[in-house]
Parts: sequence; structure tokens; C-alpha cells
Amino acid sequence: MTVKEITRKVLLLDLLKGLAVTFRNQNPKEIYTEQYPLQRPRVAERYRGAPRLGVNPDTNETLCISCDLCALACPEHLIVVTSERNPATRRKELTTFTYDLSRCMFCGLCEDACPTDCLELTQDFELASYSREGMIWDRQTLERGPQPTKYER
Amino acid sequence: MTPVATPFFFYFLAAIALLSGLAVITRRNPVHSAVALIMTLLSVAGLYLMLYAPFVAGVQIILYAGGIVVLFLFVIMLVSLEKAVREYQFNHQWHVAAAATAVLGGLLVYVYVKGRGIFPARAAVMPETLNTQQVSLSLFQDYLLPFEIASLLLLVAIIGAVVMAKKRI
Amino acid sequence: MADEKNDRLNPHPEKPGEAQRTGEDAPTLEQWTGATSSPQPMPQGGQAPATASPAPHPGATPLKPEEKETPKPAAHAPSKPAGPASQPWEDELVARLRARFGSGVREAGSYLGQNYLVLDPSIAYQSLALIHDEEEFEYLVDVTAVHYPERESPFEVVWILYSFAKNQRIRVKACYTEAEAAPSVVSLWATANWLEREVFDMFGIRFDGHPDLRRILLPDGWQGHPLRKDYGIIQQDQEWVKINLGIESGQ
Amino acid sequence: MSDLSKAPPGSTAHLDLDTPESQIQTYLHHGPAPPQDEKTYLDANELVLNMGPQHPSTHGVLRVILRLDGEKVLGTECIIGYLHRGVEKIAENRTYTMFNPYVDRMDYVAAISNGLGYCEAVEKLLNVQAPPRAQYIRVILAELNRLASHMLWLGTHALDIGAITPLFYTFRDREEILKIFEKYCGARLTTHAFRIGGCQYETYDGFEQDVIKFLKFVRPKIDEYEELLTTNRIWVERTRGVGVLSAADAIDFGVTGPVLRASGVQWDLRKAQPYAAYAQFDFEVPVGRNGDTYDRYIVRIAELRQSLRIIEQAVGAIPEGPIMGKVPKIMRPPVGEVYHSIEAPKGELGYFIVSDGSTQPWRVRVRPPSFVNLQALDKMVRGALVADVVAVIGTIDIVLGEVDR
Amino acid sequence: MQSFLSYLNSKLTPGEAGNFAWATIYILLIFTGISVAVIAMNWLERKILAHMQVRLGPMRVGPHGLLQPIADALKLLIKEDIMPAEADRVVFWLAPVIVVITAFTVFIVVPFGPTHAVTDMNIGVLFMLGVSSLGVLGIIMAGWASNSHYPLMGALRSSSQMVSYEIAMGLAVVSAILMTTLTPDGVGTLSMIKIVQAQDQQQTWFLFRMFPFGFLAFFIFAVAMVAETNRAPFDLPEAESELVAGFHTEYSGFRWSLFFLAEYAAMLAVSAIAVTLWLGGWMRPFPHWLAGDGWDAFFSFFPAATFFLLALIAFFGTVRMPKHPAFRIQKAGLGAFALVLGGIGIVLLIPAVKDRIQDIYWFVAKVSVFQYAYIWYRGTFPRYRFDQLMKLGWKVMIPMGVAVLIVMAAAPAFNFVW
Amino acid sequence: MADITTLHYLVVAAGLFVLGTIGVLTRRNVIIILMSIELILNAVNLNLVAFSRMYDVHGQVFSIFVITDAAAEAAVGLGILIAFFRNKETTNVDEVDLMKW
Repeated sequence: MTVKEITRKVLLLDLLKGLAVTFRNQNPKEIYTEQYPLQRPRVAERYRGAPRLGVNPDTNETLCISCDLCALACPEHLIVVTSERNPATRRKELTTFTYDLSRCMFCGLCEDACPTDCLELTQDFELASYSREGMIWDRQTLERGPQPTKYER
Repeated sequence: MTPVATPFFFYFLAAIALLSGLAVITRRNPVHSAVALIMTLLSVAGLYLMLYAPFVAGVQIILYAGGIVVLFLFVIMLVSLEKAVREYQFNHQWHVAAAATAVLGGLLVYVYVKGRGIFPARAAVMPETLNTQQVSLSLFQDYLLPFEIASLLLLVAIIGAVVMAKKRI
Repeated sequence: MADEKNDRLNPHPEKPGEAQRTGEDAPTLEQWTGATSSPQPMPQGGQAPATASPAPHPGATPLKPEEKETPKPAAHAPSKPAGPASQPWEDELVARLRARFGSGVREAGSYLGQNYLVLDPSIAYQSLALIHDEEEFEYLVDVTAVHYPERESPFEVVWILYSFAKNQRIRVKACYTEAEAAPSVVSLWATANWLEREVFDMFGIRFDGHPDLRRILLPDGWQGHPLRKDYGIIQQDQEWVKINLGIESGQ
Repeated sequence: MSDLSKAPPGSTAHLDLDTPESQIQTYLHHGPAPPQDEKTYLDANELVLNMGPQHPSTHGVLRVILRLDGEKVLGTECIIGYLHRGVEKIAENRTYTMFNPYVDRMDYVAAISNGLGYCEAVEKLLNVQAPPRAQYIRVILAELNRLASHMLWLGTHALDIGAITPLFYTFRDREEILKIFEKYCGARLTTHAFRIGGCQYETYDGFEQDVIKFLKFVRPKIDEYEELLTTNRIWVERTRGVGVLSAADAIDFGVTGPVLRASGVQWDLRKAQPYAAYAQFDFEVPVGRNGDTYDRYIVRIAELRQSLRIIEQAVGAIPEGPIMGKVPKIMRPPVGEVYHSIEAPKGELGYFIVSDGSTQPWRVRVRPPSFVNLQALDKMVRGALVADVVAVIGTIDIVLGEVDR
Repeated sequence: MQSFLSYLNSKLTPGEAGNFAWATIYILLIFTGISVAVIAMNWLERKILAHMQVRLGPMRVGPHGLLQPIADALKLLIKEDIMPAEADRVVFWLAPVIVVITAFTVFIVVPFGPTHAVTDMNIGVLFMLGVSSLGVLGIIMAGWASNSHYPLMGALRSSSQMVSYEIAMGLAVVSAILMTTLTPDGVGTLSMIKIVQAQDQQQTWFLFRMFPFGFLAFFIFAVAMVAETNRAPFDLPEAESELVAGFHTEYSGFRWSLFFLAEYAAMLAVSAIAVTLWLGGWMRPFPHWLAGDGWDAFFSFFPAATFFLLALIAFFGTVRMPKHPAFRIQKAGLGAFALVLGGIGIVLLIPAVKDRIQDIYWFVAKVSVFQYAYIWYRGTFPRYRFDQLMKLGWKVMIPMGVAVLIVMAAAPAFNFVW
Repeated sequence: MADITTLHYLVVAAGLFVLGTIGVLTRRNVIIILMSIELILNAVNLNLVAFSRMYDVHGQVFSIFVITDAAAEAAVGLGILIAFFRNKETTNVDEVDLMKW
């Protein structure tokens, strides 16, 4: 044991070093906390959050061609797409689109599978709901985004 | 210091001491007995204070209540109690106990009857303020040898306790 | 439910590009319950249909993705994709094992550069002991099993071994029937303890000589062995719901 | 100590309410017996302490039944499976692509490594290789993830030993890593960053700058952790000589990763059998000497620095090119089986995949490092104190999602 | 009324003067003072710890969480009272009561100033040590009565730890008491007030007396007091990562809050002992070195200055708050708080108040330093293991204490004092 | 109420002594017997201190010795108890009928 080590041990320098670290960090500038509902976090552009069905902004028509690829790609099988063939245009038209958010793991496979970029996972991350049924989003919700009841003072 | 030995405090402390003393010997669960013993010890310490013996009272609190009873509680926790609590708590020596109680009670009555004659109600009152100094002087001048012997006794007791409580050394 | 599934299974190929991308054979999703798993022809371990594609050594080849592409199946070709062939593996270790156990070493092959041995179940323990003691394979990476219900001995136990000295990894395989018990290698590698327990838990393969063969991941009262191909999740779930909740399962 | 395990059934003092009597009996009879020479102080009183599954420092839902003599541990029994989700069964009912997100949920603090292992295994089975650019991205993200995992480990381990502050420092710095993940692939924890054949996402604008900024940011922070702990005598006393695992034992128990390296075995899959682009980077494999908790701490701290080194080399040299190899949309690997393993932050993470030629794997076996490493717990804590059990559980660095799968 | 006024002019503590009215007032004052101090400590601990850990700490209840401790206390009071079915009811009930009573009784002899103590006991230090050592009884009882493994182990740890460190503590205290005999008349004392007066007479704090032995004794006490109060890094009895919560695992609600109260009161009590014995009690820093009216006047402005500083900090807090309408109430509250602090500071500038508050201010200031150190330790150090704790106590602290004691006892006998 | 004299203290001490004696004689639990002995010692101490109030400080000194001895006695007694309990798994004093085991 060298003199240096003995000094360090007797004068508790190792402990004082740690104390210095915690003391230094008391600087209010170091604080990392966000006050969440008041300070909104900025999520990344690619964030995979709430799903949305895109609509054509001009015509307000859905972009979905009911190809069912998202439903096939989904590992949890939580997307159900139904469609019926329009006899006039001989095209399939979307009737219902159900997305069970309570089982979703936001892997993004449906988004990848969508050929028309209609289904996308948006940056909306506040998905809490007051009931389990509220987690099952239908086509309307998916197109307009959730419309939660606002409880305000 | 003005007298704090008001009769009320005396009777109060005496009652606590005796009642919890009774609890010590009647409780089924040793932990309850130990708790009662603490009460007894503390009220006895209070009685010491009333007798202007603060140092003894302090020693009583530190050593007895803070030390010995802790030791008791510690051992109670070490040994299993379920069986002991369920067993019959008293042995068959009631007659011996009764005799002893009778003899001691007789002595008590005798002392009480003769009491005032034997003991003066209030004899030389010691100076209270320097009690601790007096005790220490007495301890280290008159009783130095007994003090050393007592320390030796404690040492022996510690070693003995360790030897007995540890299976192998 | 069934209609839905059928609906999923038949994406309507509206656009030609679409059809090509998904191909005809969409994933057979009815298998996801496991209970209704359709038996598929399963060739004996490692004997893949031979094709022309050579097996390159991964790691050794330069990183050229375009060249290393496997031949893609044609859009409408129903045939299985061709894989690299398993090649015989000749090595001193194999030679010694063959010398010792003769035909007990049923196969020694190399697939995609990974060596494996298929052993006769009767000599599995002796071979493993030999590999452990004399061939410096002191690290048992994993013990696991595969269930092939069509085979005569449906449970293929796989020991994956590694040698620090040789920086070499081999797989040792042996097949067992329901009645047979695999040998426990706890005495050779301490790590086999829990791994064998897990295999027992999941497949119901018993290990002879294991000190404490109990279920490990599933609770003690669990029925069946979930990684067997004939294990029905739905039935299990319905039974559980019926017993514990007293209602009919909604599944 | 009162022998509460002998209390009549039905009392709360009984070992545990949800343990079947048979299981306790089995354990008491077949479980690890105390060594003969270690007689108890009070022979008759062996305390059975049920630690977990709800306990502050069992890192999730691990349950350890401790047989104690006072504070001394005579034997342990791990009860696991509380988080069992049957990942391997799920795999048999999903296509290769669909199963990819599930592997993220095993070791959820090192999701990228899990995904990397799975993707590489399937690529091997398909006999394709990801393009170099994807490989570099994979290496950078995997190493960042190793940093994140080790930081989380350091924080929780220090918390187990009683130092509460490092937890917050490490979480703060891990947050920066997660921000990069989020920007890259849109998720922070269960990232699903890679796809079979390469990467789904191209690097975002400023990815390199972000990573370099992070490297600059984190170097002094690691020094700060060390100032708090490395020489702190309480930390050293608590960890040195605790949970010793000799090299021979470590190999026998099959432990891998930092736990093995701390025992003095210089073995790292990144060096021994390089995967992804690791062969092109210059880094060292730190090893310990004594195989105790302190060495494991030192090894992991050194690994933090080595990871920084790798990232530094990789981020400056990301090659141009495609990020996705040419893999079929519907994957049907040829009949065969493959075992591929990578060096996850916790040890060797292996995937054994058997293909029957269909779109769904016939069998996927995950060789989880935590599961195997946890097995050495009994060996490491026998004869130690209760406080050491907590320290050793922390030092093995288990994630119950991976132990139970 | 007469007695009230007569007391104010007497130079005695109420206990010595036999003035029961004043004694009652003092007791009430101390009781409320300690309770408020505990509440403040609660908030401060969370805030300081949070800042050390780059967090914000409580922010929601009141500005900067100022009302958080009150909200917590309310919650604890109205929480359902749970007693384990197999618990020993009497002992379970008694344990927190004993802990709290002992923790508060100690403050009877704490001298906040030459006359600001409930009473001056002849055996003051002995009384404090004795009564504070009774707290361990409550902890043992709590652990035993819960009838659960973790509390029992916590209680066993606690009892052996506290009994062990009491010895080291006692040795350190005796060293300090020996220093009281170094006054010209050569008579030592156990009385808390007289100990401080002895430091005054010797014109130094005992911390610097016979350097480094006075300091060593203080160091031993400082370590032992952390161990005695079960605080980090010696918080093994309630080590949450090992024993869940140690002896109070099964306690909740009001009973738990009693343990909490007792723990913080005990921290204040042992800090008060340390301040009295080594740091010159109510004396201001350097009363003899920096003597003189000018210095007196300078130091007499400290109380007001402290409050102005706090007010300034609070004011900066309002300025630094994010510009968001939701912060308006918080901002106003913090501003009001700053005003209140400033007001107190102004009141403290009134000469009559200023002179009378000096003793108490310096005493409290010194105790606060210890409280900060407690929090600081908790934020920095890992926890000792049980055997290491015992080793430290028996193999380092006690021999060191004995050595210091021998030097302290022997040096004056050879007239070798410095 | 009359002044409290020494006699009052003696009566309390006698009461404690009697309780201690009964406890020692009738209880079967060794721990409680040891506690009863403490009661007896306390009674003695109370007497000593009460008399010392009348005469001199020597009684108090003696009571300190008694407290010391009580500590030694408790330590040894409980040590024996642990040794006994380890062998017999009981704290019942009736079972202590062997000198050696």
C-alpha cells in the first residue's frame, strides 16, 4: 500500500469524490425532468403512435383500396377490413376498418405493407382510454383521430 | 431544584411498577412480559429520580431498558415461541410460592406496623445538584477495587455468554 | 371468424403488381392456433432436396448481397424454394467417433457451414461424454428439442456445443420416441440442468439421471406440453376458463 | 429466529400462499442440500425466506426461495416463469416477418440486439446477407443498445446495493440513446428496427451528427459513474469477493457475456465468430480476474468504453448503398436448420431455427443468456448473506422477459 | 402573569426555575417546532435528493411542491388502518408509540440557547443517550409484532446495529465530556447547557480542542449517529432493496407516519447532541477569535440575511418557471412564499427580535448542516452489508473511540493540553 | 396526601420483590424466570437507593454494581438458554433436568 493509498483511505478521499459528484449535480441547469402535460415532449418524425387512415384532402375520400395487406401483415391479427364491390365502378370499396389498439404493439408492419400509404402510424402518443372498448378504433376514429371527452376545469 | 416528589407522581409510578410487574409474571407471551418489564424499569427509574438519584436513573434507563431488555427481546426472537406459548405456563409449585408470599407478606406487614419506629421519616437530605459527581467520586475512590472486579465480572460474563451461545468456537 | 379468416387468405389481386408481390401462396394462417396445424411433409433431419446452389460459407464470403442472393422462386411457381444442400462433414472428431461407435454415428453433415451430428439414441450419452472429455467441447450452449409428429421417433433432442479451444460449434442430435428417455448431461455440463428442465416442460421429454426434473416455466399443475405440435392452445384456454371462471370461453 | 415455515397451514407465516405444498416439499427434499460442514448456529431454526415475485430488487418477477441461517444463505431455488408468454410457440404460428417484433419483447432493454440476432439467423437460413450499409447501421444501433442495456444495469445494480443516485444519471444518459432510436425507427424500447435482409429505415438526416454528439456527451458521464462508484470503499467492499464464479465454473454453467469475461475468459462472439460488420472494427474484450461482482462491474464499465470506440469507428465509415438486401416478400427458407448467435449485452443470444420450407418456422428456439446465467445464482450466493443475494441478482444482469420468454 | 414576566428576566431554564407554565409553553413550542422541522425536512429531502439526481422532485402540490408534505400527511392520516391478521395487536400498536415518544422526549434537554431549553438536567447527556437508546425497543417490537420475515430480519439487524453503535457513540460522548474538565475550575459536567458554557469558557469549540482528537471523537460520533438513526449508508434495517422496508414493512398509514416522524425527530436529536458537544451549541462561529462589537453586529445580521437569501431563491424560482398559463397559480404561490420569507427577514431585523433570536438561529443553522449531510449521504453512498457494518462498528469505531478516550483522559493528567 | 417517606419506597420494593419471587417459583418459561430475577434485583436497587437518600451516596454506588451484575447475569442466563434451546427446542425449565447433554 503506497502512501497515496493510505492518505486516500484515511482522509476518505474516495467518499468525498462521490460526494462532490452529487453536490455538483445539484445545479438546477442539470435538471432533466420534463413536466409532461405542461411541457409537451417532442416525438420524432418517424414515431410509431396512433394509427390513422389517410383521406384524400381534396375529395375527402379514403385512400384505402381495401387490399387487406395490412390485416395480413399484422402479427396480432388485429386489423379487420371489410369491403364490398361497387357494381358501378367495379372497384372494391371500403366499408369498415377496425383496429384493435389494445393488442397493437406498434411494430409498423401494417404501415410497411400498405401500398397506398393510407394506413400510417402517427406521432400521437396519448392513447389512454376510459374503457377497453375505447381501444378498438373503427374507421371513423381512424380517419379523424380519436375524439376523447375533454374533462376540463 | 424544587422538589418534584409530589405524592401523586409517587403513587402513579409505584402503581405502574407493580401492575406491570404483575404483568411480567402472568403474561403468556414472553414479548408481552418484556414490554411490561420495560414499563416496570422505567417507572423504577422515575422513582430513582424522585429519590434524587438521577445518575442511577440514567444508568437504569441506558443499561436496563436499553441494554438488558433488548438482549431479552433479541433472544426471544431467536428462540421459537409457538410451542412455548401454547404450553401450560405455570408449574406445580404453587404451595412454595404461597409460602414465600406469606412469609414476605408477613415481613411486609411487620415492617409497615413497626415502620415509623424503625425509620425516621426524613433523615439527612443530601445535596442534589452534585449527585453525579458524588457518585463518581465514591465509585472511583472508595469502591475502586469492587469497580474493577465488577468490570472483570462483566468480561467473564461476556466470554461465558459467547461460549455458551456459540456452538463451536 | 372463419369467414374473416378466409377473407384474409384471399386478397383480391386487383392490380397485377399486387398479385406478383403477394404471390399465390399466402401464409396459411389457420395454423396459428396450433391445434389445427396441418401436417406437413417433413423430410428427415437436414436432408434437403438437392439443388444446384452451392452453400457459401457465411462470414468468409465478402459482403456482396446481389451475388449471394438465393434464387428467388418464380412468381407463380408452386415449387418449394431451393436451398443449399447439406454436405458431409469429415473431421478428426467425426473420425474418432465413428471409430468408437461405428454406425452409431448416423450422419455427420454440414449445412450452411454449421456442423452437426446425428447419433443413435443409445450412444448419445457416451458420445457426448467423449466430446466433452476428450474433444474440449466444454461449453454446452443449449439443449433443445424439435417435435416431428410424423416420424417414428418424433422428438429430436439437440445439443449445441461449443469449444473455446477450437472456436467451433457443433450440433449433436438424437431422436427419441415418446416412451424413451433422453440421457441427462447434467453430470457433464452443469448448465444442462435448467435447459433440460425446460425441454421437459415444453416437450415432455424425460431425461434419465436428471437430479430434479420438474417443470420450470409453467406451473406445476399444467396440462400437456405446449411446444408439441399436437398441443391445442384453444382447448387449453377454454378448459381453463370453464374451470376457473365457470363460463364459456369466448374464443 | 422463529421457524415460521413450520407454522400451521393457513397462517400468513406460512411459506407462501400460492405455492402448492408439494412444491415446497419437493424443494425441501430434493433442493440443494446445505454442505455438511456448515452447521447452523441454531440448528433447529432454518429460515425459509420467500423473496419475490413482488420484491424491490428481483428485477421483475423473479422469485427466489432462500434457505437462511440467520442472514447466511444455505441454498436458493429460483422460481421463474411468471412472465412466460410462449414466444417459441408464437413463432411457430407466425411467418418469419411477423415474428420479428416479438423478439423485441424478450430482452426488452436490448431489443435491437434481439432483433439483430433474429434477423441474422433468418438471413443465414435464407442464405442471404444484408448489404454493408445495413450492417454498419446495425452495428451502430446494436452498440448503442449495448450502452443502454449496460447503463440500465448499472443504475439498477447500484440501486440494489443502495446507491440511488447512479440510477438517475444512467437513465438520463440512456434517454439520449433512446432518442436516437426514436428518431431512427420510431420507437424507443421495442424498436423493431431491423427487417430480415437489412434495415427498413434509412438513417435520418443528422444521424451521424447525433451519434457523434452523443459520444461526446456520454464520455464524461461514464467518468462520473466511476467517480461515484469505482473507488468508493463501500461499493468496493460490497462487491469485491461477492458472488465469485471461477472460470471453470463459469464455463460449466454456460454463463456468457460480461459474467463469463469477468471470470477471466476472454471470449466475445464479436471477436470469436464475428457477425454483422464487427470484423472490421478494432476493439478490445475486457476481462476480469477474480470473477466477483466488482470485476463484473469493471468489465461492463470497460465495455461501455469499448462500445463507444466501435460506434466511433462505425459512424464515420458508414458505406453508401442499399439498406435492404433482395429477399422475397414471402419468405420460404429452404428445409433445414440453423443456429446463429450474437453477443447480446447479457451474453450469447442464440436462435435455433428449423424450417420446413413453408412460410412459418417449424421451430424457433431462443437461447436466452439471462436464463442460462441465472442458473449460476445458486452457486454464487451459497454461503453469502442476504444482501449479497440482491447484489448477485443485480450483477448477473437478468431481464425476466428473457428468462421466461 | 407575574411568573411569566419574572421568568423572562431570570437566567434559568423553565425546568430549573420550576416555572411549569413556561415549561409547558416550551414543550409545546418544541413539539410543534420539531413537527414543522420534520415536514420541512421531508420536503427538503425530496427536493435536494431530486436535484442531486437531476430531477425536479415534487412539483405539483403547491409551488415547487411546497405543500406536498402536508398533502402526504393528510393522505397518511385518512388512510385505512391495516393490521396484519397474524400480528400481535398490542405490541404492534405500542411499537410506533414508543418510538415517537422516545424521539420527542429527548428534546427536553436540548439547549437552543443558554435559557432556551425545557430543563437543564444534571445528567443531560446521559439522559439523551439513554432515552434515544429506547427507540430500538420500538423497532424490535415492530419487527416482531408484524409476524413476517422481512420485518423480523429488519428488527434483528436494527437491534444489533443500534446496540453496537451505541458503544462507539458513548465513547465519543465521554471524550467530549472529558474535555469539559479542561476549564479553569477543573469540574466536568454532563449538563447540556454547561457543556456549551464550558466551550465558551475554553474559547473554542470542542471540535478543535486537542486537535485532532476532538475532531476524531466528533467523527466517530458523526458516523455512529448516522448508524443510530438507520440512515444511508447504514440503513440496513429498512434496506428497501433487500428487506422491502425492514421493520416497518407491515405498517401503513398513520402508524407508518409515526415511524417516519420518529426517524426524522431522532435525526434532529442526535444532530443536536453533536452540535452541543462539538460545535459550540448556540455560539456563533468564532465568538472569541472574531470578537468585538463590530463582529457581533455583523453576525447578528445572519438570520435576516438567511431569510432574504431564501426569499431570493424563491423569487428566482418564479422567474425561472416556464412561461405557460398553467404555471400562473404556482408562480403566484411561490411569489407569495418569497414575500413571506422576506417579511420574516424584515421582522428579524428588529433589534429586540434580532438579539433574542441569535442563539436559536445559530443552533438551528448548525443542526441544518447535519440534516443536509444526512440527505447528501443518502444521495451518494451505497449501503453497507450487515457484517461490514458490524466490522466497522466493532473493529474500527470502538477501538478508535477507546484510543481517543485514553488520550483525552491521559493528556490532561500530564498537563499536556492544547 | 401525606409526604412520601422512605417507607413508601420500601413497600413498593417489597411488592416488586414478592412479584419476582412468585414469578421465579411458578413460571416454567426460562425467559420469564430471568425477567422475574430482574424484578427482584430492581426491588433491591430501589431499597438501596431509598436508603441512600437517608444516609449517604454509597447505596447508589452499590445499586450501580447491582445493575452491572444484572447485566452479567442476563447475558450468561440467556447464553445458557440459547444453548439449552438448541438442544431441547424448548424454553421450559422443567425439562432442564440433565447437567450435561
